[in-house]
Amino acid sequence: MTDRGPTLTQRLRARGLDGVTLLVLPCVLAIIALFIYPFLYGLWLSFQPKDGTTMGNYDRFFREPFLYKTIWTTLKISIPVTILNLLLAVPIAFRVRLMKHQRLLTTILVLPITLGTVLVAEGMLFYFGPQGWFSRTVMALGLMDHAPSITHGYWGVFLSLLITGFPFTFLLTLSYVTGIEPALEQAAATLGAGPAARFREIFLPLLLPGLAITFCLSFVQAYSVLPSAILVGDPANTTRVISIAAYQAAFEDYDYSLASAIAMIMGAVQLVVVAAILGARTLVYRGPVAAAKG
Amino acid sequence: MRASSRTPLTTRLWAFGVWSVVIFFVLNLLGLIGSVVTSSFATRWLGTWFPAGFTWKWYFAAWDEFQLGDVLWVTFEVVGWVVVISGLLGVPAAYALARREFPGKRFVVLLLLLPLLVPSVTYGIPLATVLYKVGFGGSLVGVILANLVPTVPFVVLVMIPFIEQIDPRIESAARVFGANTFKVFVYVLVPILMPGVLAALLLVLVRTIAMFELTFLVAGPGSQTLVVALYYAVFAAGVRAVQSIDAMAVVYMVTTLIWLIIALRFVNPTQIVARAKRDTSH
Amino acid sequence: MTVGSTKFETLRLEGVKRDFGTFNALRGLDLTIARGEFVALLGPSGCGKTTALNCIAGLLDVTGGRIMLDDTRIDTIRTEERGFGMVFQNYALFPHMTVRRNVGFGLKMRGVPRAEIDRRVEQVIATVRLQGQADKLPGQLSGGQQQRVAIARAIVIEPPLVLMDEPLSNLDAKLRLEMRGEIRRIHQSLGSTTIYVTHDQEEALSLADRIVVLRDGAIRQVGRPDELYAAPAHLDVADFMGYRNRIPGRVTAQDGGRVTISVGETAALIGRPCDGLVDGPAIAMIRPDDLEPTDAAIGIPATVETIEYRGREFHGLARTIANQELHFRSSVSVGRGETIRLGADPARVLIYPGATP
Amino acid sequence: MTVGSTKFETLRLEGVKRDFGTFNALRGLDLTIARGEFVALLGPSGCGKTTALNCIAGLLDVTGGRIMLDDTRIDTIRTEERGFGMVFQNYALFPHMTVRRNVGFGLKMRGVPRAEIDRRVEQVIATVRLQGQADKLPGQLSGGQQQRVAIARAIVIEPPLVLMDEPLSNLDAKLRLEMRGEIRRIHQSLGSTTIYVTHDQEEALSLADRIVVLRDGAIRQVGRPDELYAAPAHLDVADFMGYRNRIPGRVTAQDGGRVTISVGETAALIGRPCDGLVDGPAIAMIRPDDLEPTDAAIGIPATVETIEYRGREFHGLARTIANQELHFRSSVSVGRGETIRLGADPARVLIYPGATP
Amino acid sequence: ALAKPAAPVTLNIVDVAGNLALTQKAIDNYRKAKPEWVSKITFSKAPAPELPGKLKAQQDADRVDIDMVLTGTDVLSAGVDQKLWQELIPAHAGDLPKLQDVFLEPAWRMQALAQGQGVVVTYYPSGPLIEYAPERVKSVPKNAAELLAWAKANPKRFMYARPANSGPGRTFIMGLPHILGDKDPQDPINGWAKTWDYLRELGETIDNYPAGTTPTMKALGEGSCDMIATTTGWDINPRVLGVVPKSAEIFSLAGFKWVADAHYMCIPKGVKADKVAVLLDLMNHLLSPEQQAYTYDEGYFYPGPAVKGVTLKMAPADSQAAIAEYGRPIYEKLIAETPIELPLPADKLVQAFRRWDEEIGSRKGK
Ligand SMILES: Nc1ncnc2c1ncn2[C@@H]1O[C@H](COP(=O)(O)OP(=O)(O)OP(=O)(O)O)[C@@H](O)[C@H]1O
Ligand SMILES: Nc1ncnc2c1ncn2[C@@H]1O[C@H](COP(=O)(O)OP(=O)(O)OP(=O)(O)O)[C@@H](O)[C@H]1O
Ligand SMILES: [Mg+2]
Ligand SMILES: [Mg+2]
Repeated sequence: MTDRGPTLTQRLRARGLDGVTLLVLPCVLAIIALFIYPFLYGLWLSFQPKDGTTMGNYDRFFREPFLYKTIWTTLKISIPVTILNLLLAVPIAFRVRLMKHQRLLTTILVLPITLGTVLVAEGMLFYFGPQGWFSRTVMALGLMDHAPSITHGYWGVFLSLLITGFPFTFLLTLSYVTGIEPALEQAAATLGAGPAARFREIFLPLLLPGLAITFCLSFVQAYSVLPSAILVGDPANTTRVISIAAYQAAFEDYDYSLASAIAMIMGAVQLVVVAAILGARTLVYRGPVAAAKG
Repeated sequence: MRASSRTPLTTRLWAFGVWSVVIFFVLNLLGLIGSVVTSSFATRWLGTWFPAGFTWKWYFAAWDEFQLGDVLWVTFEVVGWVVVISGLLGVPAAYALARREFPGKRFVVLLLLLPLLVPSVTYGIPLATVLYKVGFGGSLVGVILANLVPTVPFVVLVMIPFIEQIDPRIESAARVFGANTFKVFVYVLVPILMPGVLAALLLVLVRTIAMFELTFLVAGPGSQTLVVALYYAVFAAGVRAVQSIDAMAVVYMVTTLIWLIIALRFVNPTQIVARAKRDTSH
Repeated sequence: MTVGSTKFETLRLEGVKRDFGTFNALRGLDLTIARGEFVALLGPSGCGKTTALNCIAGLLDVTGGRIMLDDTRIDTIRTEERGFGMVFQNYALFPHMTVRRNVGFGLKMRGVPRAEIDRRVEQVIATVRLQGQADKLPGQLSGGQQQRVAIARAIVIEPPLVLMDEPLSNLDAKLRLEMRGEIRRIHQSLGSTTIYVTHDQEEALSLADRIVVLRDGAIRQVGRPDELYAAPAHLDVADFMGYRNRIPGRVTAQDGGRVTISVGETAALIGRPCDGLVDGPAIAMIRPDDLEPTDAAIGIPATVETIEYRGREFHGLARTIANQELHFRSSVSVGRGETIRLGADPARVLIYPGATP
Repeated sequence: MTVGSTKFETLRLEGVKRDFGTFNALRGLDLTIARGEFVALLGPSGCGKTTALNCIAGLLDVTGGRIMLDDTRIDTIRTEERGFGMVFQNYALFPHMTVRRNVGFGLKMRGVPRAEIDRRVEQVIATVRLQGQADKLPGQLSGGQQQRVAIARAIVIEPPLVLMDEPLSNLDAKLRLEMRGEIRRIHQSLGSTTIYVTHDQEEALSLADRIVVLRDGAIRQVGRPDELYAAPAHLDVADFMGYRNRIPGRVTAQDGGRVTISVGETAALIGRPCDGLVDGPAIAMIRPDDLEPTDAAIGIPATVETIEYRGREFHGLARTIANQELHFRSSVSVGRGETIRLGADPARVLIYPGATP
Repeated sequence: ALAKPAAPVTLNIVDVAGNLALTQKAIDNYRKAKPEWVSKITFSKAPAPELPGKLKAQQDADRVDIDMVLTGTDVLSAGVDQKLWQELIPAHAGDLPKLQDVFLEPAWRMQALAQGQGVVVTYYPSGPLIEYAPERVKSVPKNAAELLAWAKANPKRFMYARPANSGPGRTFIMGLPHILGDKDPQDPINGWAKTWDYLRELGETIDNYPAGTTPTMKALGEGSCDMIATTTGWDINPRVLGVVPKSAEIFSLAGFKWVADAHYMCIPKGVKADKVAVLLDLMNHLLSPEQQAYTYDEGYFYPGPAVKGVTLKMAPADSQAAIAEYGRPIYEKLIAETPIELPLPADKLVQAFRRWDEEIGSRKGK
């Protein structure tokens, strides 16, 4: 007990290693136990194509437009949907935040989350179908003289992702939004910031970390869209997303090796987008959003 | 300028616009759900505003065909465990990641991102093999373990920004007054984080109910969940009445809906900090 | 264009009420403040000072009455259009902005050119003595530093009406004096109107042109500092204004400007009748500074319990036989346990009607 | 079992350092506090008071030195095991708990039975005068009310060591005095040790057994209140302790306990030499209360700029021909613009070595 | 001869082809008849594509809990490819009936596709047929050229589903080479030149290809299209279920040949010998004419039975009634008179699907 310098634990703590840090361990161990081996196996498998070369699958993927085009098709659906979802969720969350009786509306807005892709797809086929209530109403109102063709195409998938993705985005956004101390908004108001400026200068920067995560998770969800692309889309053409390619390789051609390779490419593309967003997230302020005092 | 009314036109227009979008969305949503629900009760519905007649028979048929009683029970069990375990593993890990900068943190984050990024096609089969090897395959435990792979990282990622939002001095206060990490969680963090935890777990719940691939690969005869039955109804070969698919979809929706309503009944998704202060904001 | 950005002549609160559920935080305030005035809101903790400021700033809706700026009703106008400056009791600094950006925020919102913002921000940061800290985030500042940022942020926009909610509470005496001087100086040089909430009577007395004493959401007295100091209109205002010795008695003699009350068996006090005192039970209020050991026979006998050195003099606590605590001042040390007689200059004794039991 | 829950004899800071990046918030504090002592930390805003408390409480790791509780090294022990009580400068109340639950939190963590928690919480809520507010959430309380909850939460657990960070800053004078009394009373009745950060010298002087003056993260002086009040060891401590008049001069005569300095052409001051003053340039420090108009010829001539009524006396500001501001006290009113001579009792004039230019 | 197990076993049967609708009653009968052989049979249903993966996972871990798979040709051949199935013939030929003798002739040909690793349980001649709404189609095309002309005249009114996901869809494209007289109907890459041209031209009138037969049925029912590809079963059963109005009619294109389809019983590798014995016994039971009669069902796999000598009269009463109401007398005649061809073998079929996806589905060159 003669040392006066920091002890080992303190030095570790200064580097961020202490009891609290250990809390990641159970989670990390669980993932390592359940995920790492299967993942590595999949990775290994992707380098074992049927033709025997190592890079065969990847080579083939980037050679055949039928395969590599799916990346673009997928991004073309998933990114706009994700952005639109956020663009809708944020203002609505801001409105709902101010309401006294927000529970009912919240429940209704979150409702689509319970539907599942199948119900949404079925519903869309019915509702937007040529004989559905939507088309009938549109025609009855004389807005259009023939049934709008929404399903079985890009917009079908887009809408279905919007419907299933919105509650997800909204729920997260609402909870992030309400975590921000109202006094900050008030302070901004006394300094002459109108609603738009308050949003831009105060809420947005404070929300960004949360919105970034929300974006990533919604994006990942939209990116791996499979059932709705098949059910309400045009899976042979405009909505032939990359997960369809992977699915076909695995379950129609039973070429698990190619499927793994496609899945790896799919993961890599997502990783690029997610890493970009999360990387940008480290640039913005992250920390308590309560009124700082003391 | 002397403004005389409370809210200027632009603000009112904006609010009107937002509400219009909400109402439009909700109306169409209800129409969409209504279509399916109506159809699931229809005897025949061909090109008219409303079906020719109504019947329960699709539900009874589905109930018998898939032994839905058992399937629902298994689904509830699986979902319950997955939600609890991913909460228990995920929230503390998110806490550590939000509050500490430590060497290797990036690596841990990547490790947690991967299960969300990589489609289950790749790792589903080997994962199932592993689970069968250690004897969990075909059992409830196996299904639960497999479902944890995507949900735990999900909880972690959702929770990180929530935890960052909370003033660490509140935790400091709890520690000063004798709360260890566990008690800080139970008494301070979790209650304050409740909206976040709720949101995350609700989403986990939905994802678990919807997780077909991993569940299917690991499930045995007694551990099938609802989504397997639903996917069978939709994707299986053979003729199937649209109404019976709709009936399954409605059962599926109701199952999830029950959880949603229970969850929202007890916890408000808006943060308590804001609620206490709502009176002072306008 | 904001309403408040043009000069106004008077700000009037007309029966302003604010309820929180069933709790009445403000019970109808009537107050007129002229342009250029420096008004202090004083009152016990929880009396509604912050609520009143919030209503004026538009952060809380009033639930009754109205607020007028000359002939414009402003309680229906949104906060950002009132154009007032405010120092929040809990600072409410923007956690994601540096000190510099926090301070410059109001100017930016007003569309002031970049260069001028920089200049004015630099200047006001110097005023609040934060030169070295300008690039820190609020979370990296000490409590007092944060409070100074809050002050800087409010004054840099040079608003016609400044609302300050205990702006100096976390500063040390020296800095507080300096800041007080700065606030007064800015108030005068801008010709702005200031409403200043403080819990520090000395601050109120030295800064304000007029003091408003609140209690339980209602105005008890409005007056110039010397009026309030020397002649609180009510017993509770006196109590609050530092008349800590509260000695019950009974009126024995009345003589124009003076009244005599008997205290206990042998003692008596002479003082000024207040709040319509005529006869019957009465309460004498005396500041600790004014109660001193005396040789007079009518002095109140009490036993010294504690005696503390306070700089140049001693402050003591004594207990009467009626078990009443008396705080007194003494220029000489008196021994603990000693029994002394305490008395005060009649000009400094205020006598209020006592509660009829 | 927590370390601090048993009584200790001394708390020792040994060279405690704390850096934030390159900024040294504490530069090596050495301090020994005996059980039962009431120690006040005093110092200008941003000098490291909160940082020091946080290190003791374990909320911040020290980056050098160590903290000992008798023979146990505690800076390596986790916060929750130290068992101290703390009032946070920003209160840090639990936003989701009512006042009652906030206050009861520490007891609950200590496994105190329900019934006793209720009893003790009720009692301490009464002590801090919050009876009516017990079921509100912190967000529904006024600033002062929140601060009192923070105090109640810290004292209800009757900790052996209490750390208080400006606990009374948001209370009005009357309540502050009451609370001060309660804090002192609880300190004594529990026999606990208290470290008390305040920016209010009067509070420090009246409450503390010992005062520690910090500046820029280092200890400048430690002493009894009267020592600090009457004999600050350094110029900056004197400055901070309220010696607002700072009059430069040059030593002209030395005589044991007294030194005379010349001020300007005609005036002179006699006072006590401090901080090893021998010869050469010097600075005389005088409190505004001690500088009074005088008839003596050596009085410093100055023109009255402002004169304010402060209760029983007048406080004035005068300017010398060297353009130096002097704050003085006067029992009679003097006219603005009048030129007067100001002087002070030599016992109250402190003379420090002046900066050699 | 099959040995009775030491103790009654439990069986876990997975159906990936919708076959249980036809055979579940018969299997239940077996349990009732032989309680000393089986104590319990659990039925699960699964979408076809994922099943091989599941079996593979179980086999890699050496813990197979699926005892029998009822499958169509797709999973059958995927399993053959990936060596998931146990060999039944010749290994157990002695324990099964003499298949060539009992099976209908086309069923026996279908049996060959199993390469001894599965046994046909139900069979039907399938299609290709075209179904249409007589209210809306006045002049019914008679041959491929007329169909194309009609489709061009009525764009978006003819539909068929993506072949990989649809029985009628795949039957349609497999039937075309016969109808159009292509070089080699068994070689989609080199032998189908006319078929691909035809499909491409037809594709110009088609807006999109749904991923499944059901949406096409629904479209026909709702009136958003007038003509779709179908098979016998898909003609009868949806009308029974009310998805398609009873009034819908069918026609066949001149020169068409049936393309048969069948369901198989397979036993995964890793199932223990005592269970295999019971399973073989069960197969015997299912191939008996009385049990085969159940496969008439509600016309879902019309006719259904794979063995000779099973008439509609033997089927349960409700099954007879449904077929009496919704069946078509013309089928008996068509089946009797039209040649019956085998479907493409699995690897060829995958090639056909791929080519269809790349050239027709994604409308390359359009
Ligand atoms: N996280 C941090 N990062 C950088 N500097 C910091 C941080 N926290 C505190 N400081 C700096 O350390 C110094 C001491 O801060 P501390 O909070 O201890 O002051 P204090 O004595 O409590 O002041 P006050 O009386 O104003 O509360 C201040 O100058 C502050 O700016
Ligand atoms: N949101 C609320 N809900 C219920 N009561 C409230 C709310 N906000 C404030 N109050 C109550 O209103 C009263 C006045 O509060 P206010 O903040 O105006 O006091 P204050 O005069 O500023 O006190 P302090 O000097 O302690 O800051 C207090 O008793 C407080 O408890
Ligand atoms: Mg207040
Ligand atoms: Mg501090």
